[in-house]
Amino acid sequence: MMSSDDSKGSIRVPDAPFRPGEEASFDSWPWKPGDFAMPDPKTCEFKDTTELANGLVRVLDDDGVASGEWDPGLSAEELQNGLEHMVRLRIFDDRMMKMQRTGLLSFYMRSLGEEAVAIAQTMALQEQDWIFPTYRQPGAQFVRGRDMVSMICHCIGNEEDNIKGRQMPVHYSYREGRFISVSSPVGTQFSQAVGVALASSYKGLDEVTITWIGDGASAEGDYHYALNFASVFNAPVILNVVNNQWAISTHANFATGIGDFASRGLPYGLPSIRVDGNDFLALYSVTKWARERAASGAGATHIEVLTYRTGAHSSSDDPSRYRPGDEHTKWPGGDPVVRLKEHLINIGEWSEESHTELEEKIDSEVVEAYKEAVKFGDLANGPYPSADTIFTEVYEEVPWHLQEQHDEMMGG
Amino acid sequence: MMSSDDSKGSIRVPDAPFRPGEEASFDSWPWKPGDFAMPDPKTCEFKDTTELANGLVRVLDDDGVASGEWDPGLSAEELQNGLEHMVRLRIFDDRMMKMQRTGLLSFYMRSLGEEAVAIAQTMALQEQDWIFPTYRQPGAQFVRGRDMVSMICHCIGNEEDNIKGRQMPVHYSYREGRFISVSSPVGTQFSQAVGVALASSYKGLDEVTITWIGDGASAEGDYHYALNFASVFNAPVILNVVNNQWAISTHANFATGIGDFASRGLPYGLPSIRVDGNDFLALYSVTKWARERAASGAGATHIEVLTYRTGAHSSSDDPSRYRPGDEHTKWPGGDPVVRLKEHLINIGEWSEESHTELEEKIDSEVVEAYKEAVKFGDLANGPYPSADTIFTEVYEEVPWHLQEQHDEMMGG
Amino acid sequence: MTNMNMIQSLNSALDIMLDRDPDVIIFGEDVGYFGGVFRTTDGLQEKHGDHRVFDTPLSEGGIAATAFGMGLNGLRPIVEIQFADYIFPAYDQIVNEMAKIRHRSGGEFWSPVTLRTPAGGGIRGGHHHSQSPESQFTHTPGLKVVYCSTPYNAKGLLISSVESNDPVIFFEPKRCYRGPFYGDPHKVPTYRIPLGQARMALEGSECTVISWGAMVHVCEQAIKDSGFSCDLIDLQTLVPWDKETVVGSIEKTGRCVIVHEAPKTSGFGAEMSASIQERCFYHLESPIVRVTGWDTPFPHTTEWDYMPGPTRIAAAIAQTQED
Amino acid sequence: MTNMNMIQSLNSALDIMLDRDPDVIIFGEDVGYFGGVFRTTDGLQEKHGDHRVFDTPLSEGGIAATAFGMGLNGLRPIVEIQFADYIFPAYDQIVNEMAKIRHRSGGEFWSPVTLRTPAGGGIRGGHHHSQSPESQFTHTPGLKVVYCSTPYNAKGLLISSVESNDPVIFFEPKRCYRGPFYGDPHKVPTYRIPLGQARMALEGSECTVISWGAMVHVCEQAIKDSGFSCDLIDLQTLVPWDKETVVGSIEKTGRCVIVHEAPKTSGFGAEMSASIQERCFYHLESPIVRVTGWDTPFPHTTEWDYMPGPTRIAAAIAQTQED
Ligand SMILES: Cc1ncc(C[n+]2csc(CCOP(=O)(O)OP(=O)(O)O)c2C)c(N)n1
Ligand SMILES: Cc1ncc(C[n+]2csc(CCOP(=O)(O)OP(=O)(O)O)c2C)c(N)n1
Ligand SMILES: [Mg+2]
Ligand SMILES: [Mg+2]
Repeated sequence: MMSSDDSKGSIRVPDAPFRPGEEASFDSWPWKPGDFAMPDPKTCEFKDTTELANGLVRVLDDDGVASGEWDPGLSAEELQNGLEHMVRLRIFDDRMMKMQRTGLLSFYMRSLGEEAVAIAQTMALQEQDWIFPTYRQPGAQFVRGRDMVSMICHCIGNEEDNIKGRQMPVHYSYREGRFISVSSPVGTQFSQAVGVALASSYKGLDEVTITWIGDGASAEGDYHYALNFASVFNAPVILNVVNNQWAISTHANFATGIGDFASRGLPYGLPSIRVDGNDFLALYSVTKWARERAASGAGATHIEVLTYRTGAHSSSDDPSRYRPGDEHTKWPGGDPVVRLKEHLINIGEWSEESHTELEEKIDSEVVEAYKEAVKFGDLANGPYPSADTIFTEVYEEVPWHLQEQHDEMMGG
Repeated sequence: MMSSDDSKGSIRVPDAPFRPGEEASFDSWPWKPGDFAMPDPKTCEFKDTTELANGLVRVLDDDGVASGEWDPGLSAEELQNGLEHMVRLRIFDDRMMKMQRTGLLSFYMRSLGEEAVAIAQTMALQEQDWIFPTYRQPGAQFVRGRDMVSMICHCIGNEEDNIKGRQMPVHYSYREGRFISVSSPVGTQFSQAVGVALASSYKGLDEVTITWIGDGASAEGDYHYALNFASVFNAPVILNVVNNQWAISTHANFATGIGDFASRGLPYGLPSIRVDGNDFLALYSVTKWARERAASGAGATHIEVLTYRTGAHSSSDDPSRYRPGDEHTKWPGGDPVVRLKEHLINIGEWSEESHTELEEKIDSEVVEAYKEAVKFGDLANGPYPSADTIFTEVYEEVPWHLQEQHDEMMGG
Repeated sequence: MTNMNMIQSLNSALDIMLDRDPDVIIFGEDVGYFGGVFRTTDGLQEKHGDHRVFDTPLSEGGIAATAFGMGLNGLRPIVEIQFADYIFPAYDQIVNEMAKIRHRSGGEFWSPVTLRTPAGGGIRGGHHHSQSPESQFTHTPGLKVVYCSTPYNAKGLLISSVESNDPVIFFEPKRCYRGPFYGDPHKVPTYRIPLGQARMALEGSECTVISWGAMVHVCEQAIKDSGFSCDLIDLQTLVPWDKETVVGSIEKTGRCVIVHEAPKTSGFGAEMSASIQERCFYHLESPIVRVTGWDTPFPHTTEWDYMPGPTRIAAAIAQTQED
Repeated sequence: MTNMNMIQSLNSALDIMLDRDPDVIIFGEDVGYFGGVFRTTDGLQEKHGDHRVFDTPLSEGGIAATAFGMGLNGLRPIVEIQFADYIFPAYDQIVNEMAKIRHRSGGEFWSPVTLRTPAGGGIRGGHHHSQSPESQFTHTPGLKVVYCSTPYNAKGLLISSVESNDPVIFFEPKRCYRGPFYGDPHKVPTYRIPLGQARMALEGSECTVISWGAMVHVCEQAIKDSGFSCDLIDLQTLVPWDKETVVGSIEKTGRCVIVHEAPKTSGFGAEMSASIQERCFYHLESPIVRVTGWDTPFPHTTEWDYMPGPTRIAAAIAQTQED
């Protein structure tokens, strides 16, 4: 970018590290598994986490070997379970994207490259815990057992959509799984989640709330409200900033002056940790630690989940216009699915064959679900929720003016 | 406060350190003048200020002796000038409070105990610098040479009020002195000031912007916006959090989980300093440092000004309902006027007699100004700005619907 | 039988709700230890404990968001926004979140927050302690908007608002906080004024005057001054408003004056006027007149020139009779 | 003569203003390197430099506040709010600050910010990518509110908005961004459409149809379908609106339909209806009818049932003729 010469001065405007046509290359991380000790979650104070905030918690090294105090010691079955959910999410996302491209969905957002986030973190929780996601954590629903057909029906917005075609695809709501309705305005859930958590405290229940916000959205006021209220009122909440480097076309350099989010929690008095977001084991472990902390009454934890948005922002986006097409291949964190898979192979609990089998199994699962779902209508052809669903659930009961408008619509 | 027993759980709610009926006592500060070195403002990075943020910059010790690298080395005349402005502000405030009590003003807010803030900080700036105050920095206007009669006319809201009786008292606007209109919604100026500063950068002018926010108001989104935009775009702005312990009846314990504001600037990448806000010399010095930094193109500085709100929040407030009446006498920072006065006496440049003389001089100055001002109307008796001023300056030109309403009012 | 002023009647409603429902929780700026800058929550922390009635950080957005989340998880939060002028940092949380959660989640989630806020002029508050922003909430489906006017309806409406499972914005005319006194809202028994129901404050035959909040009292004076026989409808709930009462009255009188403090353009008077015109066109014998604050910011020393007074309102009533 | 779509004409207006006035500066989410999620600022950073056209943190409040401050200090910022649904975190900065600064400072300070924002439905955006919140800004004195509808008026109105020394909220109907195409807004010469002036899109004698934004095109279709001869007024500026054109038309036709996408209650149609009724009561031969979005959040799959279509509008026109 050149400066226009009609002005003597200038504003210092950041830029992304690499733009189309440039060669992406990232420094490899200075942190290794085992670099950091695990403090006691129940007594740990924010000052005890300065190194964790400035560092990076990893468990899996580049060769898929797990080590260090943060290794959660999961059984092979649990790890396979996690891998299966991640693979499921990826295949599901691919199918939904295809449906979007063929006009069966209006819009879609994938979790590509970030599958571990929702899945490892949700697995580290208890089932009574509340999940307050963004559009980038739909994977939590698999962990909580949501039926895939129901998810697809939502994305289509067809007759069986549990939210009756009211929000765009990926704006799931799944009360049974304590997965709270996704809202488009970014950031709002972060501060709301503190309220959810405080209600649990108030009622004296062993419930923790987890929430996420993007690197971009952390610039909203809600981020500040969340950290401050969580700190002042000691809320049992896990506050994650998912730093996937990008907010649509805007690089995280526009969201932080120092390339770092984790340490922002410290001056609020919140223990703060940065974790490798593509390392299933590290994510699981840090989340479990934060849950233990919250459940013990010690309060909130602030976590930066360091990852990379491999895919486009959404089906409306074309990242090749603003970043090198292969930038994600240079990401030091690699791919979360590949890393967990390699780890399992390393420990003799998985193989390329079992992986292929798994993919095939899930592929048919997804195809079956999708075929089942479109029976209830697709976006191109309907049937949609009936038009009179517009008027219900605006209020608990339909007030007279909505009844009038309803009648006008049905009559006219 | 007891807990109600109809609930097993509870929310941890902070409290003020002392409440009416309790004995206030503060730990004395562990920091002394000379404790901290002064980094080079032009090259200093946020990390270099960690100690400054966690510590406290002082120049005057408890006996009024100045020392250390932060001693700004002001001439006796400059110090006397500062003292005079502070005394002026205090006497002015007292008179305005009396006017409020007798119904000549609708409302008033004093700077009692915080006089050094606006005065030392404004004196440390250049005259081309922009001042974006809250209602707690009217003193800056004295430094910038505003006529006292004009200030009182504003507070009355009489015919000569330069803002035409539109805002409450103390909501000064003084363009000539680059003192930007005070607004009631707290916090808004903080983020706006970053824009003012960036416009100076854009135009390549040697102008710095200074702004303040209260401990209470720092919980608004604007605080987060200000720090983030200032950091990302490297704005020449001085961002002060005036921690005077109270936000009306709400103690700063509700504004921060750790009793500290200064360090919040660090993870935004902003050099951050805590300064004794009742120490004229320290305030002057820190501000001058921040100005030099901003003017050199190195960007913003974040400052916590540690002080105590000695008076009521406003003329509508009664602090004896929520804090011990003598709490301010226990404040480790003492009184800013007394401290500067004692320092000047210590160095042989002032005496009790000269102080009494000064007070008398200013007292008549204020009385004269107030008598002059009420000639243009007082709130109880008018005359007020004429009613048709309601319709002007809503837009640059009066649009037809306002003209119609104006005519209706005048005709009716 | 002691008279209560509005502050006391609101306090009583809050106290009753804290007593009756353990899920009720109250918070906001200065509402805890101090009992609120207008003293509305006086004594409630002491009585009910500081985990049920407490101060918060100075952040309307944070307060609204926290209340929203608590409401999702089974509580029934009542929050105070210290002045209605300061509700705007919470506007996104209110209009995009609270208002839409039930609909957007297909009914899976809802949050029954009550936001109380002192509104309106008459205390020399200037630009930012005088606004009456009710109409800025009436355009958002999913919110209920209530505006009390007397100690009596303040209590009954507040209890109904808290019991509502929809989010309610509850405006309190601060100018009426300590008088004039009407009715006898005793601590017991609890009473409710249903949301959506207007109050016929005066009955007459020549004109219908519709208002809410502090202006109801000004209208009462104006009607007396005007010498005409008027229905005075205190709307009480703006969304949903009371169609039967309004339409019935207009069909009787054929003439209408709408009065509010907020600026004219897009004030809720516009909606009332438009709706009445749509429903009662053939009953109207003269134009509906709006008497409102001017389309300017709210001034400080000249506020009595800004707000509708009895003279302007009486003139408007007379004007409806001329034609 | 090449046709421009609305995106291109807006881009051209921005380019012209950057060329003509060194104080013009453009920023917002994704508007810099990428050129905006709707491509409205495409190429402008490359041409004018990244200190004049740049990306920001994802913070509408911060964007508005920064623009406000720059405006105080002599710049003329044009900012983009990515979707009108996301303007609410900036609502306080807009309604309490930008709108009031000139008045509150006795004319000592002002800030000529233009906030551009894509609004309205028709792209399957559901609750939060479809709202048309214009009326929520029309109640605030000090703001001008503009809503363009065609490539031609988009350009001329945007240039006038940027040149205005008052803050302007500039709504762009995203559904019209890439068509239909009207007029030929060439890069040169610069032209202005004065704020406050409506456009008579069709002329007729039997009914006045008033609309703005995308609905203008739907009204055009509806008028054709209805078979009645109608004035179609594209309001263009909502505050201040064009009294002469509106009143003149109603005096001619005696009948009126107002159409907007936003919910009915307290939509700007209410203000238009109330104002027309006040000014033209004795000319009105039938009730003014509003055809609007329903009083519900904006739905996703059923959005065509939500938004006024030609059928509903044509029926309303016919209804005004019945009585
Ligand atoms: C309040 C608000 N402003 C703008 C948008 C438009 N928008 C949707 S997603 C997005 C980027 C979010 O980036 P980030 O927070 O980093 O999350 P990510 O998409 O990377 O997961 C933007 C600007 C929005 N949805 N809400
Ligand atoms: C947005 C907003 N919310 C609430 C208020 C009411 N109010 C005025 S001053 C104040 C306390 C401010 O405390 P602080 O920021 O610490 O400043 P101080 O008065 O101590 O200087 C409050 C709550 C306001 N003016 N603006
Ligand atoms: Mg991101
Ligand atoms: Mg304070």
